[in-house]
Amino acid sequence: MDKIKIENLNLYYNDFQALKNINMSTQQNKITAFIGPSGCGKSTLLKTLNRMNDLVEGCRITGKVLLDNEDIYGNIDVNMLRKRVGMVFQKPNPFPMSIYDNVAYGPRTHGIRSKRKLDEIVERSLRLGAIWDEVKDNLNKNALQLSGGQQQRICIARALAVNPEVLLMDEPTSALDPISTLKIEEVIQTLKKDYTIVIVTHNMQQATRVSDKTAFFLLGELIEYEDTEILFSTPKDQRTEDYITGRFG
Amino acid sequence: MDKIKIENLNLYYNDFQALKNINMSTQQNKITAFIGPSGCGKSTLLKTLNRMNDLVEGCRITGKVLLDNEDIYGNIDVNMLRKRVGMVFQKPNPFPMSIYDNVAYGPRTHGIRSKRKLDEIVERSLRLGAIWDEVKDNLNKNALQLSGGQQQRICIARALAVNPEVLLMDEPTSALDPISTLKIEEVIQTLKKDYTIVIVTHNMQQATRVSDKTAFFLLGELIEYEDTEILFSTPKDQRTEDYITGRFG
Amino acid sequence: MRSRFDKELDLLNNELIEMASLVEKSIENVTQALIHKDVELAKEVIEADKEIDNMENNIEARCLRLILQQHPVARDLRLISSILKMITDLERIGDQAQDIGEILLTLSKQNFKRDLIYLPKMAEATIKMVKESIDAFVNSDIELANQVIEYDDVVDNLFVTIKDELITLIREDVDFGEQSIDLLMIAKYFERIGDHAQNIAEWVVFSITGEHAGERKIQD
Amino acid sequence: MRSRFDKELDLLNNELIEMASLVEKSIENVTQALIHKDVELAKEVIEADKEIDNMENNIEARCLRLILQQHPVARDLRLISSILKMITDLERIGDQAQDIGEILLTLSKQNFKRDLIYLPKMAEATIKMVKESIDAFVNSDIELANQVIEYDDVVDNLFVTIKDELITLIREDVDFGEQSIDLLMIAKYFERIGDHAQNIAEWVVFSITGEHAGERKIQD
Amino acid sequence: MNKVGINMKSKFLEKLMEIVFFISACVSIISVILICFFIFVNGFPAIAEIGVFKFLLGKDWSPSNVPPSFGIFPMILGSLYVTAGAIIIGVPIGVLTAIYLAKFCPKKLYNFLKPAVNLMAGIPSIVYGFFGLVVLVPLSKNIFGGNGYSIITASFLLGVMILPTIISLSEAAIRAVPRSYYEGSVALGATHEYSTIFAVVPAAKSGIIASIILGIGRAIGETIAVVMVAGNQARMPAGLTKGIRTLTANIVIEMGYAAELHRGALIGTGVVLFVFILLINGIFSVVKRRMA
Amino acid sequence: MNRLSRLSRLSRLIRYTIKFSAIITFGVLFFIIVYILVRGIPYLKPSLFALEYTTENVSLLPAIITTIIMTVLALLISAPIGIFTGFYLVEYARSGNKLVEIIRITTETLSGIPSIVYGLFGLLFFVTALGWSFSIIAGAFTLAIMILPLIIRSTEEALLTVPNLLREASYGLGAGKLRTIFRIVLPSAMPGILAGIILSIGRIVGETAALIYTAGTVAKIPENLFASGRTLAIHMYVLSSEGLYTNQAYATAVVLLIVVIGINALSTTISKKLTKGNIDG
Ligand SMILES: Nc1ncnc2c1ncn2[C@@H]1O[C@H](COP(=O)(O)OP(=O)(O)OP(=O)(O)O)[C@@H](O)[C@H]1O
Ligand SMILES: Nc1ncnc2c1ncn2[C@@H]1O[C@H](COP(=O)(O)OP(=O)(O)OP(=O)(O)O)[C@@H](O)[C@H]1O
Ligand SMILES: [Mg+2]
Ligand SMILES: [Mg+2]
Ligand SMILES: O=P([O-])([O-])[O-]
Repeated sequence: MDKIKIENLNLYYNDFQALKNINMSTQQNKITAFIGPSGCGKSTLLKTLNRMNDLVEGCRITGKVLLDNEDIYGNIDVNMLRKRVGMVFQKPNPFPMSIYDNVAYGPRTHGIRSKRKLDEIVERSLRLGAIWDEVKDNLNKNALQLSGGQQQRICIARALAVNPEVLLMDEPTSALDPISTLKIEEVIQTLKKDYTIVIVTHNMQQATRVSDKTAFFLLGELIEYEDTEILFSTPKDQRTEDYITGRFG
Repeated sequence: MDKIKIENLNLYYNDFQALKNINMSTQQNKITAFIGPSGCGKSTLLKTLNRMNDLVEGCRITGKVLLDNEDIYGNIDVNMLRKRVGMVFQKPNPFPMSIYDNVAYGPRTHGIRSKRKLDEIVERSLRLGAIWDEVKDNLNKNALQLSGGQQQRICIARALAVNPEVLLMDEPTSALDPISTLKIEEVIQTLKKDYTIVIVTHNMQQATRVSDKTAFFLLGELIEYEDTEILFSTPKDQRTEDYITGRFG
Repeated sequence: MRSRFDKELDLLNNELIEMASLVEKSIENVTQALIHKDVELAKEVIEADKEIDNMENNIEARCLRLILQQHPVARDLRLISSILKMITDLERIGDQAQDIGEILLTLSKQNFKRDLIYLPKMAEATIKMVKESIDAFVNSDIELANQVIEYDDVVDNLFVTIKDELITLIREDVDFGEQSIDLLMIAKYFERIGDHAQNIAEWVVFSITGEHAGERKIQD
Repeated sequence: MRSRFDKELDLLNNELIEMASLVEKSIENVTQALIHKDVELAKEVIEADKEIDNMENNIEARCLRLILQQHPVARDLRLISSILKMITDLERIGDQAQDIGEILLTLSKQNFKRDLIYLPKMAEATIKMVKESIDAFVNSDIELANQVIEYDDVVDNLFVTIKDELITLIREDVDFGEQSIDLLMIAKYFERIGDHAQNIAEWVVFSITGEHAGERKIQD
Repeated sequence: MNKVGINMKSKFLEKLMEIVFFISACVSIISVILICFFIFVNGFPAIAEIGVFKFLLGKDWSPSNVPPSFGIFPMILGSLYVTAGAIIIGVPIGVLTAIYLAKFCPKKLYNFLKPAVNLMAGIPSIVYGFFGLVVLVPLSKNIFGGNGYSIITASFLLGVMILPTIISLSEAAIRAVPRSYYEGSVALGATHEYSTIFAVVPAAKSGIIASIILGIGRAIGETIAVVMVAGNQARMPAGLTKGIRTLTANIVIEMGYAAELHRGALIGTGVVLFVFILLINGIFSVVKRRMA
Repeated sequence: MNRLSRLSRLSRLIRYTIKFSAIITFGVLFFIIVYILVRGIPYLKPSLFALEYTTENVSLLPAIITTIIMTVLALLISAPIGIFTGFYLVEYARSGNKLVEIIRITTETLSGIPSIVYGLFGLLFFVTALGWSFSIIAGAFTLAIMILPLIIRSTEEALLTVPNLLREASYGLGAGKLRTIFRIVLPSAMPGILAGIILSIGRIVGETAALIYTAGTVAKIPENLFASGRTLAIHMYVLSSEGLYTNQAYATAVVLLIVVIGINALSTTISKKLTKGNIDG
C-alpha cells in the first residue's frame, strides 16, 4: 500500500500557484528525493505533507494528501499528524537547551514524563541518529555548542524521538560541509529500514546516492517521477535530461 | 616567472598556528584551486595573498609572499596591492547602490572621475563578468535587487574594474544554486586568459572542473600541490587520496 | 561550464570518428592487399596499428578525465561509457587488420595456389558492417545500427562457406595445407571484425536508448 | 556514505572475482575436455558461457551505476574503470573457451588422429596466466601482474611451435587436414586467451598505479 | 484515552491564553484613545473659544491680563528654534561619534565608551537641566552676555541630550551593515576611512536618518531641562542670546495654578505639541518603511 | 603617486573630523559627570538619609522609597501587559491583520508622546476624572502607560530575533502554540525582554514632567497608594527650582547618577549572563 498518496494537489500562495496538479505516491521504507531548480516548489510540496504550510499566510490547497489512506487535510489533529510525519530542516535548528532536553522535547510534548522512559527514548533516538557515541558523555551540554553536522544529527534524533512514521527532510545537508554531509547521508540510509523518507535536495549527486525514487519538478509541475537510477540514466522527459545534465537555463 | 610565490609562510592567530611552512607558487594565467576540510586554512592562505588578514586582530605572519618577485609584506602600499590582487567573496556582497556605482566604486576610489572613462570601464567589466547583457538596460537598478548569481557576477565585475592582475575567490559559488554556479564557473574559465586566479572551494568537483592546479591542505599544512588532473586521478599522498575519495574523518 | 563540457564531448566525438576512420582505412587496405597480393600495403596496415593504439589510449584517457571532471549523467554518461567500450572494439579491429597483414606477408612469399571466391566477398561484407556501425554512431541512427547487428549473420555464414571450401581444397591438394590454414585464419579474422562491428553497433544503440540491443554478440 | 560506497565496491570486487573464477573453471574444463575428449564437459563449458555473459552485464551495469552515483575519483575511479575493461577481457576468454568447446564437439565425432604434445602444455600455460592475473587483481600484486605480462611470450612461442607441428603433420597425412585446422583454431584460441589474460594483468597495474604498464599487448 | 484528555485540556488552555494575549494587546489601543480623548476634549473647547488662528498665531500670551490673551505662536517658535539649534549641534557630532565608535575606536577604549553612551542616555533630564542651570547659564552669560538663559544655552543643552539617542541608533545601524560591504571596499584597494564613509555609512543611511528623527522628537518633547535654562519668557524670540519659552515649558510652568480658560489653553498647548509629535512620528514611520 | 596621495589626504581628513567629534562628545559627558560628582559628593551627609523629611535636613530617603514603590507598581501593571502584547503581535497575529497595524501605530504613537503630555493626561484622567487626586497610584498608572511601548517594543524585537526555525522545529514535533511560546520562544527572548524592563526602570527613575501633576510633590513616605509622594527626580526638581538647596541638589544628582549607573551595569550583566550559552540561534 502507498504510505503517502498525493492526488490532484494544487497549492496557491495567494494568487500565485506554486504547485500544479501533483499526483504521486510513496511506498513504505523508500527514500524519495525531490529535485528541481530553485523555486520549483520542492519545499512547498514537502511542507504540505505534514501541513507545515498551515503556518504560511495566504496558502491555500485543493486536492488530497493521503497518509495511510487518510486525508490529512480532512478532519484530523494537526499536532498528531506532525508527530507521525516528522521534519528535519535545512539549517540545523536545535533548541537552545541541552542535548538531552532537545531530544526529550518531543516525547515530553506528547505527555511522556517518566524519567526512565525518556532516558530510553533519548538513547535510542541518538543512536539512530548516529550521534550517541559522540555525545553520550555530554548529554547536558548545550546543543548549540556542537558542530553543524552534529547539530543536524541531533535534529534528526529529535525528530525520531516522537517515533514518526515518515521523515521529511528539506535540504538537510545544504548548510553542512562535505564530511558532515556524508555522515548524514549515511544516517539516512540506515533509517530507511524503519521509516519512509522524503528528502528535498538541490544536489543531484546526493539524490543519486541516497534515494530510491526521484521526482523532478519544474515551475510547480511534477515532470518525472521514477526510480532514481532510471531517472538519472535514462530520463524520459527532455526537460529532466536537460536539467540533470546541466543544460538547463 | 611565477606570478605568486609563497616561501616558508607561517601564520598565527594569536597562539594558534593556522598555516605551517607553506611553499608554493602560481603561474600567470593559471587557475589554482585550494581544497581541504573545513578549518584547514584555505581562506586564511587566500587572504594572505592580498593582506586582507591585516584586518584580523592578532594575526601574525612569518615568511614571504612574493607578487612578481616583490614581497608584499615588505614596504609596499597595501591599497595598491589590493588593487592589483582583487578578491571575490563567498557571499555575493554588492554595495547597496546602483549596478553602475558598484562597478565604478573601485575606479572612483583610485581617482578616476571622467564619466566617459567610467562608462567604458563599467561596460568592459560587466562584459567580462558575463552580466552585461542582463543588466545593460538597468544600470541604475539597485544591485541588491538582482538574484544571487547575478550579484556574484556583479561582484566579479566590480573586482575586475580596478584592473587587477590576480583574482582571489573564496568559495565564490557556495551561496549559489547549481545553475548560477555553472555560470560563474564559466566566467572563471573565460577570465583565465587575462588573469591569474586562485579559488578556494570545498567542492572537489568544482576544483576538477575549473582549475589547472590544485593544492590540498590539512590542518594548516600544504599536503599536495599538483596538476588538478593528476591530483584527482593519481594523488601521491595517502591523505589526499583519503580526502578526495571521501574516506577522510 | 556546460559549454566547456559540450566542447569536450565534441572533441571526444571527433577523436572517435577519426580513430574509426583509421580503422576503416586499415581493413580496406588489408582487403586490397589480399586481393592484389600487395606486400607494401600490408606493411602499411601493420604500421597503422600503432597509430590506432595511440588513439585508443588518448580517447580512453579523455573519457576517464571527463568522468572525473564532469560527473556525466544520463545521455552524457552513456555516451562516454559507450565510447570507452567502442574503442576497445575498434582497437581489436585494428589489431585484426594488422594480423591479417602479417599473414599476407608470409603468404605472398609463397605463391598463392588459388584465389578464393568467397574471401573478398566476406571482406567486403565486414567493411560494410564497420562503416555502417560508425555511420550509425555519427548520425545517432538506431535503425542503421540494428541493420548492422542483423547483418552479422551474413558474415558468419560466409565464414562457414569458406571453411568448407578450404577443407575441400586441402583434400584436393595436400601442399595447399599450409596456405589453407593461413587463409582460414584470415577468414576467421574477418569474421571477428564483423563481431566487433556488431558490438560497436550495439554500443551505439545503448548510448542512444540506454538499453542493450538484446544480448550482445558473444560468440566469436 | 563512504561506507555504503565501500560496500558496493566490495560487492563489485566479489562479483568480478566470481566471474573470473567461472572463466577459470571454463578454460580448465575445456582443457580437460580436450585432453580426455570429454564431450559432456565440452557441453558444460558451452553452457557456462551464458552465465559469464550475464555476469558481465551485471558487473557493467553496477560499474556504471557506481560512476553515476558515487562520482569516484582517484583509486576508486581507476578501479571501476579497470573493472569495466577487465570484464570485456574475461568475457572474451569465456567466449573463447566456448568456441573451443564447440570445436571439440565436432572433433570428437571424428577420431582424433593424433595427440598433440604441445597443445595441453599451451593450455596449461594460459590457465596459469589467467589464474595469476586474477590473483594479482585480488591481492593488488603488481609484481605478479608484471610476471603475467612477461609470460605471454611463452604462450606466443608455444603457438608458433604448434603451428609448425601441425603443418608437418598435414604434410604427413592429408586426411589430417580438417582436424589439423580445428586443432590450430584451438591453439589460436588459447593464444588469444593468453592475450586477454595479459590485458587483465595490465589493467591490474593501471588500477593500482594509475599508469599503463607499457603499451598494452596489441597483437593477437 | 489519556492522550485525548491531554489534548482537550491543552486545546482549552490554548484558546484561553490567546484571548488573554489579545486583551493585553488592546490595552495600548485603549490608552491612545483615552489620551487623545482627554487631551482633545479638554483642549478643543478652549481653542475654539479663543479662536484657532488667534491661538496658534497670536503673538501675545498674557493669561492674567484683562481680557486675557492666549497666543502660543511665541512658544511654537521657541520650540522650533531650540530644536533646530539642538539639531545643528547634536546631529553632526552624534553621527560622527557613532562612526567613531563603530569603526575607529580601539576595542579597549570601546569597552569603556560604550557604557558611557548608555549612561549618557540614562542620565535623567533633571540632572541635565541642573547641570545647565549651574554651569551653562553662567558660562553663556560670560561669553554671550545677557542673563545666560537663552536660546543658545537651551540649544546646546538639548544638543547634548539628543546625542545618546543619535549615537546609539546610528552606531547600531552602522554595525548592522554587513561586514562584507566593508571588506568588499577594502579589497578594491580603498582605505579604511574611504571604505567607512563611502561604502558602510551610506548603507546605514536610513538607520541614521531614523536616529535623527527620533532625536528631534526627543528635543521637541523635552520639558524639565529646557525649563531650567531657557528663561521661559513668553514673548517672540528676540535673539539667540535672549530667553525663550517652549510649548512644553508653557504647560509645566503654568499648569500648577491655571484655571478655566487658562487651563484649557494650556491643554490646547498640549494638543499642539501632540500634533507636532504625531507629524514627526509620521515622518519616522515613512523613513522606516523605506528602510525595509 | 598623485592619486595615491589624494586618497590618503582625503582619508586623513575624514579620520581627524571623526576623532574630533568623538572627543567633544565624551569630553562633555565626562565633564558633566565629574563636575556633578565633585560638587555633590561632599554633601552626601548622613542627615540626607534621615527617615523623616524636614526643611532642615532635606532628606532623600522618603524620595528613594517612593521611587522604589513607584517603579515596582508601574512595572507590575505594565510588564505583563507589554509582554503579552508582544506575544500576541509576534506569535498570533497574521501580518495582514488590521488590528496588528493599529497596535503598531498606537505603540509608536505612545512611544513618541512627550512626558509632559503624559503628565497632562494623568492629571486629566487619573487625578481628575477618576478622582485619585495627586497620588502614587495615579503616578504609577501614568508611568505604566508611558513605559508600555518600551516593553512591547523590546519584547517584540526579542521575539522576532528568535529564529523561526526554532518555532518550526517545535511545531514540526507536534507541539502546540502555547508550549512553543513558553518552552522555546520565551527562554530565548528573555534577555531582550529583561533589557527592555531595565530600560523602563531607568525611565521611571528619571521621570519628572509626567509626575509633577500626577503624583504630586509631597516629601513624605506615602502611607498608602492614594497618598501623594515625590520621587528622587521630582525631589531634585523641587530643590533646584527653589534655589535654596543647591548643594543638596548636587547630592541628589549624585544619587540619581549612581542609580542610573547601577541600572546600566545590571542590564549589561543580565543580558550577558542570559545570552551566554545560546550565542547563535
Ligand atoms: N510564503 C510564500 N508566499 C508566496 N510565495 C511563496 C511562498 N513560499 C514560496 N513561495 C513561492 O513558491 C514557489 C516555490 O517555492 P519553494 O520554496 O517550494 O521552492 P523550492 O523548490 O523549495 O526552491 P529552493 O530550491 O530555492 O528551496 C517559489 O516561486 C516561491 O517564490
Ligand atoms: N580570526 C581568527 N582568529 C582565530 N582563529 C582563526 C581566525 N580565523 C580562522 N581561524 C582558525 O584558523 C583555522 C583556519 O581557518 P580558515 O578560515 O582559513 O579555514 P578554511 O580552510 O577556510 O575553512 P572553511 O572551509 O570552513 O572556510 C581554523 O582552525 C580557524 O578556526
Ligand atoms: Mg526549498
Ligand atoms: Mg574558508
Ligand atoms: O578480441 P578478440 O580477439 O577476442 O576477438
